[in-house]
Amino acid sequence: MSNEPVLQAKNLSKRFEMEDKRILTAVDDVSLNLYKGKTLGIVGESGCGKSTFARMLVQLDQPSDGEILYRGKNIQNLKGKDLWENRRHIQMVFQDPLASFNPRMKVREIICEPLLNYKLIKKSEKNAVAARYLKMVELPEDFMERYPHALSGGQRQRVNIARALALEPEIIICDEATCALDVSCQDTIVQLLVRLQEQKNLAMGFICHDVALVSSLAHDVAVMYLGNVVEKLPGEDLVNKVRHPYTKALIDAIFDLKMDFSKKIEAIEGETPSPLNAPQGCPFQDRCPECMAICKEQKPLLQTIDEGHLVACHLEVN
Amino acid sequence: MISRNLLVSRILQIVIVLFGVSFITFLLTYLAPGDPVTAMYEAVGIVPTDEMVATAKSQMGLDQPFLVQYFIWLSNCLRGDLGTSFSQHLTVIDLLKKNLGATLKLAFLSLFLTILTAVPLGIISAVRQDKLSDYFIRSLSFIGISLPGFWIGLMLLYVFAYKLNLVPVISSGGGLEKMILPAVTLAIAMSSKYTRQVRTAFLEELSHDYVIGARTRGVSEARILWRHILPNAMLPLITLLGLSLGSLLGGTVVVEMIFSYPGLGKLAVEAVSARDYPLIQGIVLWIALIYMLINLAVDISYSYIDPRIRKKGAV
Amino acid sequence: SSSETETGEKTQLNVATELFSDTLDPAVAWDSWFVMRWGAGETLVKFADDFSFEPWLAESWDVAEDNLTWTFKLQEGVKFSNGDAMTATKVVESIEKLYADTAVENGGTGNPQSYFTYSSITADDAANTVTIVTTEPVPDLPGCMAYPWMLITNVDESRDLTTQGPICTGPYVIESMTPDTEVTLVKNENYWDGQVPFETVSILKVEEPSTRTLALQDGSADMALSISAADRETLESEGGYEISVVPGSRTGFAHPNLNGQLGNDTLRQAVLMAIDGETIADVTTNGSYTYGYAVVSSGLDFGYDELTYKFSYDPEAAAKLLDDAGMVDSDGDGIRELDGQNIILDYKVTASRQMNVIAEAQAAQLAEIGIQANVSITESQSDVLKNGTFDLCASNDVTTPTGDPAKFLGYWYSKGERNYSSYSNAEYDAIYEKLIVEFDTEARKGYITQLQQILLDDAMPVVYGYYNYNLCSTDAITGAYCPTSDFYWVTKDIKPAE
Amino acid sequence: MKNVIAILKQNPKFFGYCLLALGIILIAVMAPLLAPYDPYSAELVNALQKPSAEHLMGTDLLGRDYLSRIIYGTRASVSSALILVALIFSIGSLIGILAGYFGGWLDTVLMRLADIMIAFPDLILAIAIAGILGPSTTNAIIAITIVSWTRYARLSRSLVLKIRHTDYLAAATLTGSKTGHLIGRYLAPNTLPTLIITAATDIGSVMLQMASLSFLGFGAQPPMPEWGYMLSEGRTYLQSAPWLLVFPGLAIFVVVVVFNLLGDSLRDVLDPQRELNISKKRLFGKAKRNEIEENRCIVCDRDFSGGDA
Amino acid sequence: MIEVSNLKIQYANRRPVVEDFNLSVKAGQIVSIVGESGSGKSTVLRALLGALPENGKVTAGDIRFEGESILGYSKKEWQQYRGKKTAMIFQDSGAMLNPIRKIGSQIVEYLRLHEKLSKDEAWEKGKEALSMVRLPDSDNTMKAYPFELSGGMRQRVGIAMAMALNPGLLLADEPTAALDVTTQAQIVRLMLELMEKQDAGIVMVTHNLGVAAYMSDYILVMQNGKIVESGKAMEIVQNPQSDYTRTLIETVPRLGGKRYV
Ligand SMILES: Nc1ncnc2c1ncn2[C@@H]1O[C@H](COP(=O)(O)OP(=O)(O)OP(=O)(O)O)[C@@H](O)[C@H]1O
Ligand SMILES: Nc1ncnc2c1ncn2[C@@H]1O[C@H](COP(=O)(O)OP(=O)(O)OP(=O)(O)O)[C@@H](O)[C@H]1O
Ligand SMILES: [Mg+2]
Ligand SMILES: [Mg+2]
Repeated sequence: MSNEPVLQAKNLSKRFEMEDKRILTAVDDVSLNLYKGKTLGIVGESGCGKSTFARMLVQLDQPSDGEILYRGKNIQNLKGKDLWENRRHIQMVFQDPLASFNPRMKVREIICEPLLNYKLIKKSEKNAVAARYLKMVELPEDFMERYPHALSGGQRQRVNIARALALEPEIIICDEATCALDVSCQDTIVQLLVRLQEQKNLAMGFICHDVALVSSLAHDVAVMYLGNVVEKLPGEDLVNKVRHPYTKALIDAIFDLKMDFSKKIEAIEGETPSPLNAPQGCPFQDRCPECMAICKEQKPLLQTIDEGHLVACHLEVN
Repeated sequence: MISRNLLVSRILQIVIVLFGVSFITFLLTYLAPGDPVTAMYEAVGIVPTDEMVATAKSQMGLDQPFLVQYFIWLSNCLRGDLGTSFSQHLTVIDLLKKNLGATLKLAFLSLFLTILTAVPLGIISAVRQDKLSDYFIRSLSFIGISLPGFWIGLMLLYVFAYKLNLVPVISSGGGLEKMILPAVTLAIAMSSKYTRQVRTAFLEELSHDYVIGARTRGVSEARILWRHILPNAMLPLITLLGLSLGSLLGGTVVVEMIFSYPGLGKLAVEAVSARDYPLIQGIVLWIALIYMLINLAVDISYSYIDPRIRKKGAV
Repeated sequence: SSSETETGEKTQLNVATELFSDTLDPAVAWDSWFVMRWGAGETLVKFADDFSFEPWLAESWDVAEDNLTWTFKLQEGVKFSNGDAMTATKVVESIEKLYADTAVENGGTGNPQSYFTYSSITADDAANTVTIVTTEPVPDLPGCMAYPWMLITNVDESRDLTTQGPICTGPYVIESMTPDTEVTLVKNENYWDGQVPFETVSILKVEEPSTRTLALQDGSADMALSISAADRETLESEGGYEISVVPGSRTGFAHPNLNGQLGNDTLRQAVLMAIDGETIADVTTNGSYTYGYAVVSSGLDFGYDELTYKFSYDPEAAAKLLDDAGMVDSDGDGIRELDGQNIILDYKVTASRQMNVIAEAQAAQLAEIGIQANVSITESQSDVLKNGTFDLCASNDVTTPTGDPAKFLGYWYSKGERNYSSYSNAEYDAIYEKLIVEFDTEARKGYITQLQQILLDDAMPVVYGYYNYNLCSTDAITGAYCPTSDFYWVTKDIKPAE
Repeated sequence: MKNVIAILKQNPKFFGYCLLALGIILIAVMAPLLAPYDPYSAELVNALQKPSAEHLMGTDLLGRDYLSRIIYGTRASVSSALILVALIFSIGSLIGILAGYFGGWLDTVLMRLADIMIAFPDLILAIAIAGILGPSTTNAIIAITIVSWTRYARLSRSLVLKIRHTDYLAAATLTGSKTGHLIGRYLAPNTLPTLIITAATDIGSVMLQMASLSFLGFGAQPPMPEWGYMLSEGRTYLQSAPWLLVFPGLAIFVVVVVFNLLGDSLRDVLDPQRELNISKKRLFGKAKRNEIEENRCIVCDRDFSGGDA
Repeated sequence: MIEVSNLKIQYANRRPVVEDFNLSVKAGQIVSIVGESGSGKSTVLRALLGALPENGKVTAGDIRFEGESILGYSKKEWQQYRGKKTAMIFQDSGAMLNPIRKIGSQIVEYLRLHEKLSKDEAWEKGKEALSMVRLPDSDNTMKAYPFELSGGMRQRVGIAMAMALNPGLLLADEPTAALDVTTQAQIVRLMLELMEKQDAGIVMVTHNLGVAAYMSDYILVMQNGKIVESGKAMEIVQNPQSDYTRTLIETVPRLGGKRYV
């Protein structure tokens, strides 16, 4: 990419210790970058570590290994006031729009809270500020008087976005921000996000398990499997340039309205292994139709195979 | 079926808590005004001279610093010697043993009565939610919860023993008839509470998806109730029953006092009144131990009944 | 139930009592009382209801000229329950063991020693006599020998007295005991003094007075002790009960602490005048006490009728007395002040024998004349007395443990150890010193009367009255009655009704 | 204020119970006006009179008017129960919120302490404390506080832990809210309703506990009119003067019922889940959600002496 | 097989949530119902199973199963009808099983409820059903508890149970909504295979238009309790008539479709 990344995750890992002392590796040595004005999409199945990765990026959790650089500065060990100062640059939109609001706060308080926290506005300005942000996310002004439970899912998600943008962050991470919504609602939210990104030149992380949706808005897409990034490629290449067997399987499993309805659905067999006992070697080995001997022993590394296209697969050794 | 590590760590936890309990009890009695030596002489009807007090104190090690005293007591305790009661001329262990039987009997009888009434009533109440019978049962249990236990006891005594002459007021046999009124008194309060809880547990289970599943599979209502819901609903109740049993075994002070029932609770009140410190210590420690062992037993049994817990190996 | 044979004849006696002992060892505390009350133990001498001495295991006794040497002639043919004969040697062993066990050096109570000490005690088996030489003159030695801990036991060192109890001579033999709960006795097959009426006796501890009443009513107890006056009335009106109430030898009273505010004579007098002792005894305790102002019971022959009392109930006069002495309520909080201090009396009581109720009634009356009394129940009454942490401390004492109240009157002997009031009156001390060495009964009575009068004049102490023992029995049995001495409950004379 | 009125209007049941509870408190406050006699004034000759026109509830042993004593007894019972609940509520909740929020060693220490306190036999510990400190209402309150705070500590801690993992707390942290703000704006308002409901339902049971202690002689002392103690005094007269037992027992019962009802209806008013629950739909739907929640928060650690409160 | 005519359903006495609903399914046909949230899709399914919540009521119209109206069924007939003639697959079939009883025992209970079988026979038949849905180790699965299986496996158990007795009609309420895409594909494939074998009629509710289009013969589009469009799957997808259907189809994100950036 041409410009410098605003946020870099370098070899991030996150391990949880279970009650019975076993180790769960949720994120395993992931390196990804976010650029100004660009969207990084992350796809993968449930439990593959997307949210854990996102929470580390926004400093809600501490990584077990690796570092996070904001504008080249390591921010992962920030504490107290520095951490607080730094927070305003990186914001997040959560998946479940209702769960991410205090049920006892009105929309006005919700939107103004970040600004008040950083003393960017006075209490008396709350109405005006709330109105401005509601307008930005295309909601009528009088919504500021409502409680979150009195909004529809799409409306809530707009408020959620307004809150995340209130601090004018440079980076915004959306963790399955549209998944709880039905398709038409999802569509308008995505349009809104994309427009705001353009307006404010945001760096955006967009996490979702819907490959089609991610491909439609992300400049770059990383595919995660069992805590690992197995493939990373430009969004438009998802249609026809994917190389990793898992990515292929993902794409094959999509039911598309324009698909060939007579075609037999090709589904890979088996279940995703538990991150508690991830296999040695390639994480995808159990389900891979083209599994080789080496895959059971050695973990493939991410390699660049094309401009902006990285794959972690032994098939790609050339 | 539970992992040994977890069992060990639970037992370790019990030991730590017992340690804390004994320390706090010891501290309490240490800080208490009035001194145990005088209390001991008192108990046998002597007003000791200062000299007697001093000698006895040094004999009993009571002139030592607090921590030293505690560790002496603790090491005796670890050797199974809880000391001798000041007021009752028996070793604390003997006294505990003596009162335990009566308490055990009463505890189990009242628990039995409780289950016998609360489970059917609770189920009826849940199944017939918002019907007349539900309101009736709920009102009854509400009344039961709001009545002071000792008052119920006194009234039962008045009505059944005196007015109706159905139960002997006292009996030398120590048999069932002696326990019946105290047990009923305890059971009234407890089953009022449990009826509510059984009802809640059933309602909760009734709202679970597996009930819907069973219905869509054509399983009959009766079968759903007894074979599906009951075992599930028992899970939370077992914990509560364990807790109740724990406190019942710890003695049911008021009821024991009213019915002159020679259990641990009565022993405890007498020990407190007589400032019988070794006995107080013994009782408290003992009850704490029982309480935690029962808790452990509940957890273990829980893990046997609930596969979700068993399979995860959590105790 | 189990108390009847197939022919319907009653074979078990059931007794309900509030008082109980923890052990069966006569050397421990007051536990000997119970061994005796339950019909297991007997002493050489027995009290008649007028506190005269009657022979029991001893046939007769006399004292030598030196006033120190006492000779007891034993009853012939007495056997212990295990069949051993009660010889003079056995009696001596028994007494020696008691003295050894209770010696303070051995960790004992020291109680018998405080009654008398002996320099020698010898047995003459041939003559069947026991000779005791006391270290000091003890005029009431026969009374001391009637005291429960003197019960005669067949000494057997291998026996665990605490749980098995001693081997005695009474009509019943202790079979088992659950401390604080229940004692079972069985017939003594070797009883020396006639037929034993019941096969078994069951004594149950029943703390609640009302439960004891219920037990009588539903027949689960044949006799019960200390039935509340209110319940006695109920029983009486129901009929079918033998209710025996006697003005006992116990006096209920409160020690005033003269080191506190009550050291003020006027205040003490006013306190006495503010209290309507008669109503309290008759109404509040419902006749559990018989009112009297002297420390020794009016029912006993110690000169009550000769005494004069100046502080009878008269609240107006009491108030005036206080007004005149300048003890007025100057700060308007309803409480009078003495030397600028509110008069607040710390009134310690125990809950036994209705003393708490009496104290509360008194407190209510004192409040009327502007004196506050805070009644609190204490379990360690002797601690309170010894440490002087009281203004008034209730006490309920047997005044005549050995036949006359000489020991009891030691409470106000300023050189005595038990002068808890810190009372001091030289005249009193002088007479008291004469009393304790006087052997002549009439002379003793004279001294006792004088001592009482001195106390009355000095407004000492606050007397509640004399506690009436009571024992109620159903018509299933006969012969149960309440002795004045409080020592004998189950006797050979209690029989199933015809 | 408008809110309060609105809430009351929407919940007529709750309003009713509030009035009843207020009535009880009024009786306590206005006891001197309501009581026909001085509750302390003893007319010894009038002892143990049956209920009559002159003395509606009869007289006690010292000839004191029983009705007046019952009326004055409201003071002792209600005030000590309210004080107690306030104490255990504030101490317990504070400890629980701190432990839950800060976690780490603070949590470990506090919760171990709570474990220890829970392992104590509660009524016996209360008796021991009251016995050792000497019997009085204050000491009884201290004793019950010492044994009861754990209930609130555990409850509030679990509530805090639940909230700690919610997205909205994460969002608040992310948007720069500081600890004080989080506790004041998020943790407190979202835990307090449940805690308050629990406290309201607790008033009744605490009252029973106090009465038990007094009944055993470890609480209120004479001549203070207190129902538990009055019962204890009266039980000697079970047969001859049963009214001495009946009236204080009924008084306790009525007050406990009112406060229990108040607590139950408060649950309906404050239930934070209510809006969500109503929208919950289920197949064969039978159970009402808020009823299921009923008790759940009261089913705390253990019950007081096996239910013989 | 099943004929629904002019169905109207009301909860309590509120506005009807389903009105003028018509549906006809023949053996071997799959009919999908799609539409916005709250439009009454699940309500219809429940009505077909005679399992409306207590406050719900069919106030007009008729439901005929094999020619017979099911609305007048007795309790006994309902029990026969549910599970034997019809079966239901849920969004999370695992949750529909008793969490503390083994899967095998619940299958055995179910089979013996509707057919005269010994325990062993039922066990064998249960195993057969499980292997039919390609659960690798059917013996182990029978002995497992629901929580021990992954979402996909549980869904397969649900399908196996639903199909075990060869019901004439299968009702499926969002059978793949809780699953990952790869698992969803597995389940879809499985359902189609089994359909071919057993020749049952299926009524399926789904949010996923792609799945609906791929699987079904007919699609019903619902909005606000009313059918806004119905017809052959292909026609609806390729040539939607109503505006609502059109926006629905347009907004579904597609790989290689519209890009926002
Ligand atoms: N706090 C935690 N403690 C233990 N394990 C955790 C924790 N948080 C997440 N995990 C585990 O880490 C793994 C990755 O979880 P994560 O939430 O990141 O997945 P995800 O990709 O976001 O899944 P989904 O699409 O379902 O949201 C999962 O197996 C999860 O169970
Ligand atoms: N038990 C009930 N009582 C009252 N109204 C109900 C009940 N169950 C459902 N409803 C209402 O009926 C309407 C239809 O609900 P239904 O569940 O059938 O919708 P749906 O199309 O399945 O929605 P979704 O796609 O979200 O599952 C909704 O408005 C819902 O709120
Ligand atoms: Mg996630
Ligand atoms: Mg639905």
